[in-house]
Amino acid sequence: MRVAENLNLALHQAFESDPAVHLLGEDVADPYGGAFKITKGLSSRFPDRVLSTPLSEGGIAGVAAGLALAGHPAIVEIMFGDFAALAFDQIVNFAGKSVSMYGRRLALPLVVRCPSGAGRGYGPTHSQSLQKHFVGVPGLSLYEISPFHDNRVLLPRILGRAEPALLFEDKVLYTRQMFGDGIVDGVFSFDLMECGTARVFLDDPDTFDCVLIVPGGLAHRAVAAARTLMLEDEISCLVLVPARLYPFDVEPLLPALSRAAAICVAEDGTAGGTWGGEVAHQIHRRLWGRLRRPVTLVHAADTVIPTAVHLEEQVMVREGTITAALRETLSD
Amino acid sequence: MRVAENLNLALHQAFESDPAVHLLGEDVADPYGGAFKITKGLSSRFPDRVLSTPLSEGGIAGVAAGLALAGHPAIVEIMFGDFAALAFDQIVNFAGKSVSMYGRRLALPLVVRCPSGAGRGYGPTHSQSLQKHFVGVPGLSLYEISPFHDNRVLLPRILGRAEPALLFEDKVLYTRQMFGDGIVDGVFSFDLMECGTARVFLDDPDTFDCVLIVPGGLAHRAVAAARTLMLEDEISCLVLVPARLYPFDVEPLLPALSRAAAICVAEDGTAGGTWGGEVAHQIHRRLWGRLRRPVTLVHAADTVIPTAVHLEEQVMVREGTITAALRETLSD
Amino acid sequence: MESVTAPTTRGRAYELADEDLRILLLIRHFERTLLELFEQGELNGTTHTCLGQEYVPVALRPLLRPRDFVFSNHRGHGHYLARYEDPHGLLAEIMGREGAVCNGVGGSQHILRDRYLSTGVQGQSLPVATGVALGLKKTDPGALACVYIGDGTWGEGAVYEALNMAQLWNAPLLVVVEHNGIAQSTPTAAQMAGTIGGRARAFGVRHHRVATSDIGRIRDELAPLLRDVRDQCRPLVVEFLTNRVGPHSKGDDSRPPEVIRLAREQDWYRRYGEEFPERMAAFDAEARELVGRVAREVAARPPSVWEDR
Amino acid sequence: MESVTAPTTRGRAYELADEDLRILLLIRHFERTLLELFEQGELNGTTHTCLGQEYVPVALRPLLRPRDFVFSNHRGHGHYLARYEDPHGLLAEIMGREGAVCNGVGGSQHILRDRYLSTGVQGQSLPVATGVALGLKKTDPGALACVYIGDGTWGEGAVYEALNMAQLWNAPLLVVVEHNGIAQSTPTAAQMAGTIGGRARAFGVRHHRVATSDIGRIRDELAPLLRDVRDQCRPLVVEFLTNRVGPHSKGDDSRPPEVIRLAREQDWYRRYGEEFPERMAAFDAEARELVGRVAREVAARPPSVWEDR
Ligand SMILES: Cc1ncc(C[n+]2csc(CCOP(=O)(O)OP(=O)(O)O)c2C)c(N)n1
Ligand SMILES: Cc1ncc(C[n+]2csc(CCOP(=O)(O)OP(=O)(O)O)c2C)c(N)n1
Ligand SMILES: [Mg+2]
Ligand SMILES: [Mg+2]
Repeated sequence: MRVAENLNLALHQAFESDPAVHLLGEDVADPYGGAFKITKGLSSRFPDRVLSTPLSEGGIAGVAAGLALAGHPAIVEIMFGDFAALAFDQIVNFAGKSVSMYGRRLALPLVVRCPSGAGRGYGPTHSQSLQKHFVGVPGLSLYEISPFHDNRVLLPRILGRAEPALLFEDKVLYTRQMFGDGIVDGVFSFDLMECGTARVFLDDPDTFDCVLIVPGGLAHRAVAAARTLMLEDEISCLVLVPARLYPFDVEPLLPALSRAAAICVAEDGTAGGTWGGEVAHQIHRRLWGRLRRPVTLVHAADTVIPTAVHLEEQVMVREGTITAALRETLSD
Repeated sequence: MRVAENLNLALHQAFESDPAVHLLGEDVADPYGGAFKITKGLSSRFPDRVLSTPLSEGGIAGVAAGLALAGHPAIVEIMFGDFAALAFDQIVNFAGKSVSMYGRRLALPLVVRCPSGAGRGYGPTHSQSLQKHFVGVPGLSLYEISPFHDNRVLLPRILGRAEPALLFEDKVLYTRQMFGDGIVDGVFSFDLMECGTARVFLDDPDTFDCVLIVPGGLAHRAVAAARTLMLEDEISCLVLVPARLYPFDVEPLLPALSRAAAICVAEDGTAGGTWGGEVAHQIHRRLWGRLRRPVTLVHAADTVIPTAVHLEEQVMVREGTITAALRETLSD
Repeated sequence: MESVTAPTTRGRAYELADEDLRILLLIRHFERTLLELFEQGELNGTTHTCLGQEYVPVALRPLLRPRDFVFSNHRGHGHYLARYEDPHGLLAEIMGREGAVCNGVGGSQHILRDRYLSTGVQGQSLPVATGVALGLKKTDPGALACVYIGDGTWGEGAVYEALNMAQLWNAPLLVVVEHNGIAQSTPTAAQMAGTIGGRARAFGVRHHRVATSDIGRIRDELAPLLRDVRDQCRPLVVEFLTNRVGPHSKGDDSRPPEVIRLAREQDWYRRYGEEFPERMAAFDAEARELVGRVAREVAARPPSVWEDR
Repeated sequence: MESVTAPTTRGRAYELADEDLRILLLIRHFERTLLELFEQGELNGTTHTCLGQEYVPVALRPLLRPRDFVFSNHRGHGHYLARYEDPHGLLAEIMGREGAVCNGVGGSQHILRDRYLSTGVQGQSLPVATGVALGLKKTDPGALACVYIGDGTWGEGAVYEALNMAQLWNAPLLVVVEHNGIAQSTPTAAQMAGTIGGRARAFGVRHHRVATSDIGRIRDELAPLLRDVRDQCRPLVVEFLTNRVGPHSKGDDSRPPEVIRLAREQDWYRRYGEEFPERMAAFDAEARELVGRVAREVAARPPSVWEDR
């Protein structure tokens, strides 16, 4: 099953299981079904609960927060995650704050879905990964879809927390297959740790040289890098893919991390105040004295994401960026 | 001279020295002169170049970017820095991008001033320090005023770079005195390093146990902590206060940092994807193997900033938060 | 789609009910007390009093129902007191004392109680209220979401995004505009091109302007309009032409004396004092006494405790 | 503050100049070629063609001056070609080849050349254009800032924040609305309450609706209005009732066949083909040939180089 389809099913199930759930977004109604077709069929089945909106990202986020406040869990699709910038105030300064700023916890089941990432030639304002800008807001959780995490499990869990959340969705990932039955390919297997993080390994999840931590959008690139490193360098990697990016709990990963010869966190988007930096900091503090080297961060080049394919490739994090970074790290 | 006055003079001088400079913001015109009186006198002297605006933070940032694009360096006052959230799209996705997304560098002299920080009882939506949310945008620089950096030097330097920038201004700092002649108090002296970072030291900038790195808004609290640590624990601290937060160049600080028994970065705002995390990461990578312990980060408590003074104090970074953190670090 | 009240009272005269006068004066003295407490250094942070505008929420009191949501803004003490008559809880909130509505966390600008919510970011609440209205329409038919905003808040783009959606989707949304001719230090003419009525109409939203402060008349005018909000889910903007008698927050009134004088002249407090001096004096003394007692009681309380973070 | 063209041509008939026909057809074939290249897998990413709307920037061509700023949006190829007649530079930009206006970095939606700038975030350019207009007013009196937006873009709050400031501060701002009745998949009625005219007027901004695609007539109508934008610094919204003949981007046209048929019927291309078939055929062949040559030339170029990051 393609990831897009899995996500679509997850939305259908959320609507089936809770008659209060709503979804809002631009062009989400049938027959269009959203720019990436993730909401296909929803408006036909649940016409009263799917609102195809005007171009008003800030307003939509606010309306969704209002629905949530009135007891209707609300899911927003921001057509391109880049435009979440227009909803920054509503997400960070209303939804994120309201769960605690009134002196007691308030339920606010709100999920803002952000199709993100480059690699499709959409250019500088339609290809960003804005995760880092939303990291570190108390009361606001960040998730990212992955080919390992069934969204039919993830989405109800997010909604169940009844707190505002952003769900980042890599646009290229939409077109890929979900992995199932613990199988990634002939070489790699995966399982889900109890904490929810997926781990991809060769034969044994406890035998590896390096650890690669990536959000779901980078999963394929990370696995490809692991494969290359294994074949060409005989370096074995454990790839860790958490579903929840923030708050991030490094604790359950420490046993594995403390055994790694090198740890690398790769993420889309530019360096500076990133999610990966946050992960690295937690690792440095918790494993100080037990790490052979500092955590390596891999990012996109320090500039905008250009439109032309050949330029986009120069800027984006690719499989090769990750392998090169790990090789360099190990050669230190 | 109070910091507010220094900033006001800096604005006056910017207007005097360049007849194209404009300033926009809510209630910035005389006789009101802005919510914090920072723009006093400007509109009387330069009525054509000071625009007292409607409540339209996003729009104002856009108009300012337009002025800058048309060759008029523009300064925006966001009444409370928290509301920069409303201008996030214009700042990050227009101004920040436009300097490079057209395939060549574009001049865009834009400074968005953000009165920030807690400690004045303004409550959860009027007390934040949003620096971290703007960190890591290529083409967008972040500065913060301090009692050591004469804004009459800093502001022209920022404008001279002709690139979009945010200038964070601690609201409590407004009411404090600028330090001059290298004197902080009877005990501490300061100087400005060539890279522009201010360093506060006891007798000799090269003799210290620990290093404290803070943005300008925390300068007084950091110096107070240094004083306490000296008096009560006989720990001497070097306090480093950079004027430019991002991009941050750790290079010139490495000689000092490599000699420190402990390094602490303190900042207002909650943990997670912060500026301090970015600084820590750079230090960890550059001084790996030479640090005795990981960099300690100090933040506000992981929640909103409450209104009542006694609660605000529980949450904010205070002198005591910093001393406690350094003591704990050294006891590890 | 547009209607206006006559600014002067014509036709049948409305009696001001004791109950209304009592609450008007409760708010008045509450606000005055706040300014005094600030002057005495007893209060921290900032606060925005609704001096001169008290009659707006008092007029709306019987028109709103417990199941309605009310969204308030920075100038919200009157909105709260008219709904809950709870000066203790509000003052405790502002002073950070035990019994505070929000445990002292929200303070003057961020209050949540049942279906009442205020925020300090102008304009933010309009889309939220629209969402709530859409929710109410499904689960509480007949209930509405009422959101108070000032004239200056019409500068924010969020207002228009919300009006558009409210009208497109027939949200039972009532926008109450307290048009006091100023935003902080900026006269409306310097921050608003066009008119509030024109802006509502441009989105197909019904608009009614209230140019009187006569509470009975206001209620008569608004009752049928609010019925349509509830029954037809037809959004409505009610624009009160009103006056800010006090400073924006604490002593920051940069208006020319002439403008301040005019505002004071129109103050209901002054007018009622002239119209029925004895009744006013009696109620006034009672409210003053009540608020004074509240202030003493609350000041004597221990600091608020914030547990459920 | 409001004016409208008659939708049908009455009074004196306007001749379509060769020059105009030539550029109309240049744009038409440019856009068609893009869709073909996409189908052949020669292009990456996305693109939004202006099929059916080409006459809007062509009509404005002689009314705009080199010192004017033009802000374009996602559907901007016509805007660019009408200004610069540079199919090579634009196609190279879209294909990422040498000679690209922005070195292939911006692509279809992000173009900067002299005083022409486009962005892919709807609404963002209106406040920016307002700022530019204010700047021009000082340093280039008589010049204006022209910003193209679609009907759907009126959902964005930024539009209203900008209109308000433009009118308050007398910015020489010209907003050209290409009202094609749809935003991506959403018909205007489903995303806009009220009207564009009403919204402009609500901010005191002059509004003119163009209901014809007759280029000469459009120019006659707009010339005096644009003069006022320049000379009196009076903002103006010109709303073109127009038709999107093609898909939103690449083949994503979910409109009912009936609606698409109607749009095609009104297409100037079809009409001119009927009105003056021979002249059309000659110019059409020429434009087709030209764009074909451009496409071959550009496709043969090496990839663009991005140096000045
Ligand atoms: C988004 C935002 N911008 C600015 C402010 C600061 N501010 C608080 S009240 C106010 C003026 C509001 O004017 P108006 O809406 O007319 O209400 P009034 O104060 O007159 O009741 C301003 C600028 C704010 N709270 N939120
Ligand atoms: C802020 C923002 N939201 C959404 C989009 C995605 N998008 C691109 S074009 C478009 C429809 C625009 O409609 P309209 O303004 O009518 O222009 P048209 O496409 O009809 O020319 C949308 C939703 C965008 N580019 N920017
Ligand atoms: Mg007002
Ligand atoms: Mg359209």
